[in-house]
Amino acid sequence: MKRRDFLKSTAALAGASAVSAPAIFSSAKAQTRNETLLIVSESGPNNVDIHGVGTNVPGYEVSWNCYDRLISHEMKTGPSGQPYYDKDKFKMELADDMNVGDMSATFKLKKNATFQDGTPVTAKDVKWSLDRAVTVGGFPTFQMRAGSLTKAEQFVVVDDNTFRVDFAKKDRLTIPDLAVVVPAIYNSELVKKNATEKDPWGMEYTKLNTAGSGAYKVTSWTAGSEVIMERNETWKGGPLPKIKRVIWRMVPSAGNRRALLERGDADISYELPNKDFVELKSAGKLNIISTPFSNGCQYIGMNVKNPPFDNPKVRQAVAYALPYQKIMDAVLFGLGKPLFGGPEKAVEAAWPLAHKYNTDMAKAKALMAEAGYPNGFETTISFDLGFATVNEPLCVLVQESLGQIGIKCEINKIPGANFRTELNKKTLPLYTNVFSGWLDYPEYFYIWCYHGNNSIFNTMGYQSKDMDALIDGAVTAAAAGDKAAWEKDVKGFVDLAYTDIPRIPLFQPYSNVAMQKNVSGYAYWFHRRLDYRGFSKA
Amino acid sequence: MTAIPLLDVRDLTVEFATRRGIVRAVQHVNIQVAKGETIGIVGESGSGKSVTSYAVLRILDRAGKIAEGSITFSGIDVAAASESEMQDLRGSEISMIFQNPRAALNPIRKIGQQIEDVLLTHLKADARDVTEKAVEALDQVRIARPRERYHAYPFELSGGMCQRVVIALALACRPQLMIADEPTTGLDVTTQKTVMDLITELTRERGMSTILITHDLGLASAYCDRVIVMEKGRVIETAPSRAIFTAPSHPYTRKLMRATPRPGITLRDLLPEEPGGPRLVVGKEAPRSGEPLLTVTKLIKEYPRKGVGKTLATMFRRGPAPETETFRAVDGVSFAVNRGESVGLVGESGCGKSTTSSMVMRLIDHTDGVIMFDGQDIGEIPAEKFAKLPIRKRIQMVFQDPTDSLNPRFTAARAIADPIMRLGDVKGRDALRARCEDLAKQVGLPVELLDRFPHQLSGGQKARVGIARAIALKPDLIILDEPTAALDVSVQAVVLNLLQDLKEQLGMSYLFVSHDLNVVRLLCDRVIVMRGGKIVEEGPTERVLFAPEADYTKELLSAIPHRDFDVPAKGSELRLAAST
Amino acid sequence: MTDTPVQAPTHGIAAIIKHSRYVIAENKVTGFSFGLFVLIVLAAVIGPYVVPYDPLASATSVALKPPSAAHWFGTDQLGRDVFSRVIVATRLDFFIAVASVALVFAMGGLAGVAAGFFGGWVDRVVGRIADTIMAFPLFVLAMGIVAALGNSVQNIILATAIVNFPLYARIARSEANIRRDAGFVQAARLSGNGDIRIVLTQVLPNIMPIMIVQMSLTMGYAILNAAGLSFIGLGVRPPTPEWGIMVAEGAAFMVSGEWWIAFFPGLALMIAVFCFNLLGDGLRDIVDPQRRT
Amino acid sequence: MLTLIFKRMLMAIPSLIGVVIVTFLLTRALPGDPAAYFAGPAATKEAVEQIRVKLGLDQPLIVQFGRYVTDLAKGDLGSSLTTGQPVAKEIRARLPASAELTLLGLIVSMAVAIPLGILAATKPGSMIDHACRVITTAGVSLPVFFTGLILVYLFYYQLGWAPAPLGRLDIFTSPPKSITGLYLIDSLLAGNLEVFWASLKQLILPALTLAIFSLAPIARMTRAAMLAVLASDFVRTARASGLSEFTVIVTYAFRNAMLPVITTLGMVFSFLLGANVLVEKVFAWPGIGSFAVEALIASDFAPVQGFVLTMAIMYVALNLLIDVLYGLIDPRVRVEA
Repeated sequence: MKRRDFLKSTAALAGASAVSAPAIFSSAKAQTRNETLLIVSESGPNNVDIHGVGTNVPGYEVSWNCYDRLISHEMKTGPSGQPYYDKDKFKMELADDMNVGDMSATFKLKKNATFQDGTPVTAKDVKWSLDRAVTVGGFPTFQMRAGSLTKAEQFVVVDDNTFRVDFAKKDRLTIPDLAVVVPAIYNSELVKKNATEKDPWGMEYTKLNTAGSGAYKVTSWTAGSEVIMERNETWKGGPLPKIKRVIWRMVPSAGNRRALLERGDADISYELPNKDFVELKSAGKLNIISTPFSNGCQYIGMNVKNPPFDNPKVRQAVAYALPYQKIMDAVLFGLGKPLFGGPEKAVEAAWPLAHKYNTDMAKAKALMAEAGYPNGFETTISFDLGFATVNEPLCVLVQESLGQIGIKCEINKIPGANFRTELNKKTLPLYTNVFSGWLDYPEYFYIWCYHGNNSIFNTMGYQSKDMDALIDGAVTAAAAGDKAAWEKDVKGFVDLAYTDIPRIPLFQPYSNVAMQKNVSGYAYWFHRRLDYRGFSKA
Repeated sequence: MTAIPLLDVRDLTVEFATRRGIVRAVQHVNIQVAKGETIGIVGESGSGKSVTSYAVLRILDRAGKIAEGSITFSGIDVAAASESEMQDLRGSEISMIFQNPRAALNPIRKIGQQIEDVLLTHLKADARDVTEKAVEALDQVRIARPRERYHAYPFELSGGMCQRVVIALALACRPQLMIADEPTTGLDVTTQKTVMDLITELTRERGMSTILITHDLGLASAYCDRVIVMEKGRVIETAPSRAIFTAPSHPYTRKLMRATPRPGITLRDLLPEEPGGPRLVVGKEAPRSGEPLLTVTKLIKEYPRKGVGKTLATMFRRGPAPETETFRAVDGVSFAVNRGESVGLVGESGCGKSTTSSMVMRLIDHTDGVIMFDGQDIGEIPAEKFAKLPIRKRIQMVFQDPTDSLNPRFTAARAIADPIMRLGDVKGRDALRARCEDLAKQVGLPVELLDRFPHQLSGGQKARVGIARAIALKPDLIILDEPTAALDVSVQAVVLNLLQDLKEQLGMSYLFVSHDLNVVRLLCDRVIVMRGGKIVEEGPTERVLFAPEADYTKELLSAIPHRDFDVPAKGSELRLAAST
Repeated sequence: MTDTPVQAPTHGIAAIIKHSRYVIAENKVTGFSFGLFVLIVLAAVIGPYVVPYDPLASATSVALKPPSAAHWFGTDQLGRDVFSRVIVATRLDFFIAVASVALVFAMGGLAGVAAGFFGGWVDRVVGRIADTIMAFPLFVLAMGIVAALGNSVQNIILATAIVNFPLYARIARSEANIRRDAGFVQAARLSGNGDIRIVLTQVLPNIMPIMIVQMSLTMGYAILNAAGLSFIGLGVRPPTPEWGIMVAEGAAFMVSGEWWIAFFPGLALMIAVFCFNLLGDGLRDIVDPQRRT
Repeated sequence: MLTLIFKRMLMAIPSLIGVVIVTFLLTRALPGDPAAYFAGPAATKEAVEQIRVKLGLDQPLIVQFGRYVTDLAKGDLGSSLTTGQPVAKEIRARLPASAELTLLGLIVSMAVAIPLGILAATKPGSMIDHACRVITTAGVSLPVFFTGLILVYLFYYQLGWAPAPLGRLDIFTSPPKSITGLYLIDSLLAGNLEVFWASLKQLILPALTLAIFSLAPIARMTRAAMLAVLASDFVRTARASGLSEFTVIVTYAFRNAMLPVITTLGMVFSFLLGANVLVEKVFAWPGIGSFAVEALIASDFAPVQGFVLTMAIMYVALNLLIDVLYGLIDPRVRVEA
């Protein structure tokens, strides 16, 4: 309150002669505030096109809100009562109707849908967009492949208003993959106009400009400091959103972000240290919503190709030596779902599941001795500096615990941009990371993280014929709709992963969002970014 | 002096707070200056003469304060006056000129403006006519084209010209008293005389009183009515100029007088009378007829006029290149020094005498010419190599500033031992120490001082260390580069005698570089006078000094203020009469 | 210059002590900084043996506790004792400061002396190197070096030294240049000393006092530099206690009220830098009273 | 004077070349692989290699350097990986923010430090002198990020006197029409006092942080220079001529003392540009300093190179400016040229 008075008095002093009625001015301001959502986060997009080369995660958020897809997901109620996307139920976005056949799916487009520049959305645009996704390479092509969408021939324009996707093979991930962020629909004419010979897909243009039919459009973007998005008044993908204007500011200091929230200057923020969320929650001034990451976990990975972690006994020893509860308490402040101390065997076909290990130094030491390392060894534990708030204290605790069984580790901080590169070399002996998949299916996670087919997220270099067989079995069973076989295989590969233990899950992180009490409409999405379309301010 | 004096200093004591506690720089000093009188305050460094004058103007350093006594200036109690009263007094009633005139002027302000500042402060002019009056003030000190010079900055003027500006500044408001603190120190001999004459003339014209502060008895005798001699903060003698020189009453005055080099005396006359009589009778004998030890032929030294910047600038300049890109500091000098001979190399600053000596010393390389030393062309050996050759030890040097020439981190013994360790044949610690002690005894340095560092030695002691170092290798030739310029006269007298004694004992030759003809005369057999890099006159000392042939030599000689030392100045007698 | 006898001299260490005592007595602030310096050295030397807790041992049950009798400076996120960590960190920070200053003295000081004494191409080369370094924003250069070479204590020391190179080179150069033509250097030449010997025995010892003053002042800067690097994540590796990294870690807790985690290391950092700066001033008073700034 | 400027510019060229080479080598030595970054997380080895060839990173260093220099000559500083923007554009957009902050910091610091230094010099050894020394030393002993954090905590979070540390303007004020890029000046030019106040309020804390850090060098240099000048002969002459204390200190002493102070200002500015990096991080200031830090951490070559080069050019320009100022004050320099 004091601050307000202070501001008012200085403003009055400054503008006494210039502004005749400061009161009116303030109320005008207040009104805009009600329709403006101010988001603060640590980092912002580097590219507003998800198809772009090296587009970062904040870029996904812009794409999600500024582009439409053919289909999206319905909402259900999540674990803590918040809206939560329903992975099994689809909702039409640009499509008016979806007809899934045996080896193809046919979509009718919404007749009145237009792009933000007023041109109508046609099947041609849809094909061009999906062709682009499977052709440009990099992340979009990779993500499309997850749903067995690999070739431009799979996308067929039936007529201006009808579009068909042919399946390459039976894959239960094909339809869900059309509802992720990547298969966004672009205004092909507009982009082509801005394409060059060297850049046939107009990537340079879409890097800086939005060319979609989505609910919002980027009106101003200062890289690294601010993105301003305005509502698309002619959006047809759903009911017109309440929020007219979204201002997204990058505030690198977490302390400042918290202060901004607490003082009521920012409406919403989702990148805060866990401790701040816990305290903000208990203070009760803000709405805090925490949701466990779907299909994801933070884990300790070990390189199984090289000694000493090629020895499963050593890996098990590590699994027994980790300070799980300490991490839950001191690092996460309870904001995480434990994935340790579970039953011996998987009791349900789901993922993530808690493993059987828990802190037991005696067992760990015994296993070390059995493995032939009674005096331990030296190694390095690496983490991504970009997530130092969690990773650093976590590694310090791990380092301390492993020290007790003779494993001396040096902590190696790797800057965010290099972490992926380092991981992909598959040589880091010991590291911590988070992996989560957009498509919430156990076999999806396992294909990427455990399959011996040199999968890129199998950063442990883990190879096991049994594992490969179980994963392949589950995929086939799912496509065929054989639930029992699928369940058996899923339980099988989870048990195997926990016996061989190349990576030790620690916990399922929470996706935390803090917002002012007058802000409502937050929904959890698989991509864990904000969907502005549901928000409103009282 | 029946009238109330213009300035009456009574029982003045000035104290300074220093690290060693309270130091009394001036103790119980009494000085009276009558209207129109010129008095001289004479003393060696540390005598308190300058402090006294600062006290009169109350411009002492922060650490100093007037502890006792009174200063009355035309009825105003200076010690008790307020700061604003003092500001009114300074520059307007009492003004002061300082030594080193260039430093005494604000380097970044036009000289005209500096005069204006004073005029405006004392309301002697207003904004409309201030420039006119400043120009007038410059004109009065005989500055040609004053209107142009008004816009000059101090660095654009010569030292003499700067001193004129300082005088103009001091006289601008027509004060009643002017204090001149060593006004000619730092100026060339010829300029010194012009400046002193100007001061005398202008102050007499205006009927002003003047206090001339100087270390130079000759100067005081030539220009003052009365002389006050100070030593260690006390006035030890006050007398009319003539009286003080004809019948000095205080032993210190007598010592000071004797020590002042002047025509018609020998080196030994400089020393105080000793009960036991002179230690060694050294006559001024005819030049020894030794064969030449050093022969310098057509020596030339050129310097590039400017550094890299200049060449860069010329690279981009269009049109013909400037005529000369080099500057000749020494331009075809030829002379010889015989064995056992002392040769004086005399000239004003910038005449090339130091450059010549450095080349002979083989500290710098010459551009052209021949330097033959004992039959060997040492000019051919690059200076860098020369340092390590055995011949190095045969040519040594005594430096101008004894403080600067001793490494502050070396003890006296270490300084003396350094050449012996490098080039000498004495080996072993004890032998080395013994040799140092011998040398110390030879130069009259108490052996117990050998372990002191330079800052713990007095000026004379440091000079002795420097001399001991120079003779340590028993050289054939020593170059004396103004060895006494930084010393007080009484110390100078002792050092000059020491040098003469050593020369006799060790049979060395001297090349004595100096600007002071009187000193050269005492020590040298022959004199070479240089100007602008060239030799203007050369010959036996007596001949050159008493029957100079070159106009420049004549000019130099006439500029020495104490030429007719023992004869009271006519003018001063007249002035004395007028003031009583 | 008079020939009056100088008062009885004192020699060597006794003189220095006497002089130092005078300076300390005269300037309370310097005396205070000398006291602080002794404390810092003490903490660096015996700190790790006397602290109440293991600075690395976590105790999550007492995490984030405010200062109390058991934990004077409170505890951090992992329940480590902030007091113990602050004290133990002294050694590393002090080491970084001393090592970087020694290194830059060896590089910059010698290069500068050579440049000032020999002039010519040596001077030009050293001058160019110094100019080039100066044209960088210094902190960013330090960051760049550490980022490129990896964040280890050695590289932090190296980076700090390189960044300070121009300063040392310049001071040493101008000091050597003044003395290049000094009488005593000429005299040494006449005594048959070669250039190298002259530099080592005549010039270098005389510019040491100025350099030591500079070293004391730069020690403070070295600590700040290391702390700044830690703050942006380029400092020493966790969990090693180091003031900068502790402030950086604690910064996030400031807003939530756990001020002690950042505050005490920050305070220690400030006191140490403050002490080195004042000490430099004080040393300057001893070495060279005229030059005090 | 012009010759002097020209000469200085010529002399700066070798340093700039040095900066270009050192920066190039340093950035190549940064860990991380831009090819792998561009190829994305899911890329195969072959894909990474393809991109490497496309980016020219497979060429020998000397060839890469040649290409970099050619691009540089065309004014092309490359594009940032993390923000995806051309570096030249980023720097153009961000430089005014940093410049405004640094300059204001310097001005605030000078406004405090110079009078403090003069005061200390006129009363050496007094309480004021000691206080000046202790305060300025304390200022320079505080790490800037720490000062910044404490100021934000105190004045924004606890007391609420300062606005949110959210960059150059609060969210609901739009920036003035860009003329100089400095909001304070642009808003005044536009006659928009409200924006002026808004941007001033945002500037106060970060500028203060910088000012606290830079008090010491300026105050100390002022003090030392004033002490030296006050002890000089011409000040004694001025005093002996009865000039008032004010004239002596301001017209005579201070103008002369300004010469070394101006030289110091150049150093301080360079010093502040470094400190700026940390301050911008704390205050979410959209300047080039924070931009460079992020880029460096992310091994993002182009912005780092562009930033360092910009800084080096600014440093050279600043030194030129100082030379010019010096020449304006000191007639001796003008003649030398």
